[in-house]
Amino acid sequence: MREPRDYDDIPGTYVFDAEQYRKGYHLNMFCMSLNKVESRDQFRKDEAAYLDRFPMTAEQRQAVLDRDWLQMLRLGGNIYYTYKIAASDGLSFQHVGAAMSGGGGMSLAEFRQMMLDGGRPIDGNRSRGEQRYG
Amino acid sequence: MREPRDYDDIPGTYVFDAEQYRKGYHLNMFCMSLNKVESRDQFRKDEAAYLDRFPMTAEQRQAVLDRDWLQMLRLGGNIYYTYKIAASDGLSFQHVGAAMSGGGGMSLAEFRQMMLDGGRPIDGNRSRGEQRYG
Amino acid sequence: MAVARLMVIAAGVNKDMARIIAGIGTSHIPAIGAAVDNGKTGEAYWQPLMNGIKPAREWMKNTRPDVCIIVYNDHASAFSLESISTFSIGVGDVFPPADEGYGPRKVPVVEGHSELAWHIAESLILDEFDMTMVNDMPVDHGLTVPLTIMYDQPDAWPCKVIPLSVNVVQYPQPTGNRCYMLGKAIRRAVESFGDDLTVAVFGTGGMSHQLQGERAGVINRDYDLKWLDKLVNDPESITGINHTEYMRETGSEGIELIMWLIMRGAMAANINEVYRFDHVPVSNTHYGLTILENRL
Amino acid sequence: MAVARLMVIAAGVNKDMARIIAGIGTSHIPAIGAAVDNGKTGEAYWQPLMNGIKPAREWMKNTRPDVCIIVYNDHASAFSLESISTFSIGVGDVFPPADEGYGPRKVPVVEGHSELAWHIAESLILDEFDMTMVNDMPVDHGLTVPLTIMYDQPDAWPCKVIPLSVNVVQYPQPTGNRCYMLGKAIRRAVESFGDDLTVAVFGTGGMSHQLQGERAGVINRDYDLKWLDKLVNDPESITGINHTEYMRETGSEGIELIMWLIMRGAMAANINEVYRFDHVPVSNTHYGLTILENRL
Ligand SMILES: [Fe+3]
Ligand SMILES: [Fe+3]
Repeated sequence: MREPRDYDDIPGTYVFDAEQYRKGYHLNMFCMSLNKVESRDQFRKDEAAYLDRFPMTAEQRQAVLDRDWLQMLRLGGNIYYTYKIAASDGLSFQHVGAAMSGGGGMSLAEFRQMMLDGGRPIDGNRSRGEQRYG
Repeated sequence: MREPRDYDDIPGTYVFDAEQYRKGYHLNMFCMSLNKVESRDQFRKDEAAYLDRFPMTAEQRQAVLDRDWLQMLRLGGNIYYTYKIAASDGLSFQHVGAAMSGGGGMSLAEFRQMMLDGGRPIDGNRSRGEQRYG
Repeated sequence: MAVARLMVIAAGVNKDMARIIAGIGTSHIPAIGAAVDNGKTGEAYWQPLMNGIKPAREWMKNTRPDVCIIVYNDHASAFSLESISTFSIGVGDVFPPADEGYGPRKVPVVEGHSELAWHIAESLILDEFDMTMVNDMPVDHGLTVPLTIMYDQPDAWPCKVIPLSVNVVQYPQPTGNRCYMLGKAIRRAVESFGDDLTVAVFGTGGMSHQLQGERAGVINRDYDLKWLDKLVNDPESITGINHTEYMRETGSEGIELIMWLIMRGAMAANINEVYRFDHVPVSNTHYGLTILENRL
Repeated sequence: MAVARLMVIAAGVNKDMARIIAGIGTSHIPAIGAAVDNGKTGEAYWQPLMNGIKPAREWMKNTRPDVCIIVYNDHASAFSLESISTFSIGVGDVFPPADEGYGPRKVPVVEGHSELAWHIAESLILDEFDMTMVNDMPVDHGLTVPLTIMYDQPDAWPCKVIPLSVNVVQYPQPTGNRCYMLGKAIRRAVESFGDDLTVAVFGTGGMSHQLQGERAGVINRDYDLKWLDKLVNDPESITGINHTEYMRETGSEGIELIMWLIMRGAMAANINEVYRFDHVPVSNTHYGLTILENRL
């Protein structure tokens, strides 16, 4: 259905386009609800019950319960939305970035050190044809 | 403060511009609340108490209680918003149009007949320099 | 088969792509919806209008577009002064009828075409139109009355609908030229969608009317009809009409006519006006209706 | 007196009108706000950044614009997928700090300049930009962190603020060219406002960063610095960079840099870059800061 896009070639990157928007709508709107402190409290108290309020797919629901950040992106999550779950857990963007790194994840310390060393290098990470996540 | 506009010359017309927007914000947002059936019920039950929820000016509040449609426009009301009060009263746009006509108002029957006769003539009503409301 | 395909392409239409086949201009007066919903169309008052729209309904039965892009304005129903967007496109799957202060109309729910709507939104933004994409919104008489006019009272609307809402309530409205250019960009967007769909574009609102103030009820039928002639035959001659002229000549709410320019912009340069009807009064307005077909 | 006035006009500035005196480009990383709010700026990690922004704070104390137009993006705080506007301008009197999922920042409420904001909105729409006007909205780190960077921790922000929110989260974002053109239109709008006000324009976000996916943490400092040189000296050479290039070279969130093009468009062709600072890392990003002054 979807036409190929030139950004499909960027490795390890989930461009939040119309397809992702449509796929992830309810997942992201659940995340949005966590902007309210009462909602965060209710979510923390009983995650499963809270998630029942949102018409997500079973896969999306499981990814939230598992805090599987990459899986959430695959299922239409947007990082600014899904990060609200992490924030509610007391995690920083560096925790989440570390967990997603390279697919298998890195430790927080490794990720921090990579950033201190200048960040993940762009060379080797521009396109799927290159070596990935380098 | 406000620069003169070329539309200021159109007679009997309240252009809903930025100045009107700012003046009428809370009046119009009260009207907007009447889109909900529960709000309409509460407004009908005790108009004064319901109006207390909105930070309107005393003049705006009185204009609502008086159903003074022209005064509401002068105080920043927009007709699509203020009409919701009329709709809640069971009145049509023709009732409201008749009440505002020429400043002093006409009867509903007169207004209807004017419309059946082709509407208020444009000739004489283009600018304040011409004879007004003709 | 290959030859037939080639001929179609030569005529400027690619049958594998979506294409705009018609444009409809119509007022969207709420009283029409109320008359139909409450079974009052038999009354003498409504006879001229009902007779006038009958041929349009016939035409619609024969034409049956798959998708209608309905250019309309929200009247303090889905949107309020909290946030006013110049151009909004409905990208959701479903749009319920709005409660406008007297309960929602008892008409079918409006079904969207999310995929085409997103395709259009993307194309418009890359074409440098600054769109707002809206997923969840109720739709008011501005959108549902034109459906009633063209389809009467079906159990379900026979087309998918893409709502395109224009700010015409808050000054300043977009310019006529901007509206016309948006129409042209919509045409480019539709024609680059790779599904075999027929699309009609509605421009709604107008014609002359003023609901507010001491001048309420003003009607300028002569101006409207001259404007409509130009819309059909020489649209670029009217894209420069400014806000004050619309408000002065056609009443403060007559400026809704700029939405017909979006419809016209989405059509070809040369079109056939296959039907026209107008009538004074419908409620406080001059009712107008035109049907345009792209000339092949 | 009359002679002095004439000289000012000859230099292209009318002292009775509002005028843009400076442009500021800065990242708006939420971790900076958290470090300042929680008293952690003494930590070694924050020293390079705190030292780097000190001269900018000095410059701000000397410059004291009356109004700051802050071009930023909302990160699922005030706006959600329900409605995504390409360009929104805050026309209200007051904008509270947003709860982004961990409680609102304890910073002063942001005071708007409703009259100037409306003047700009009107001018932009008549200039054929399709704006959304927003009265009530909270503002998130995208807007409040740049204020913290430039003003530290005052009891009240020393300027009025006009929030200008750009969609950079949902593809497709506006094009770089459209952003640059919006900046130019903002300049025309400000310079036609008949009050003696000095205005600074902030372009915020960037520089290279990617928060998501297997490639999270990617940084391309070389690209950023070359891009910044061009932004200062030859902005039209970079207005054509497309979305894919930004995402590929600067990370999926690096595309926020298009907001700096709005700031640059609002400045004169010839400007002085009076300060620049950059540092890797701040959180997961390349922090960048530039201060531009219109050359008289
Ligand atoms: Fe209308
Ligand atoms: Fe950001």
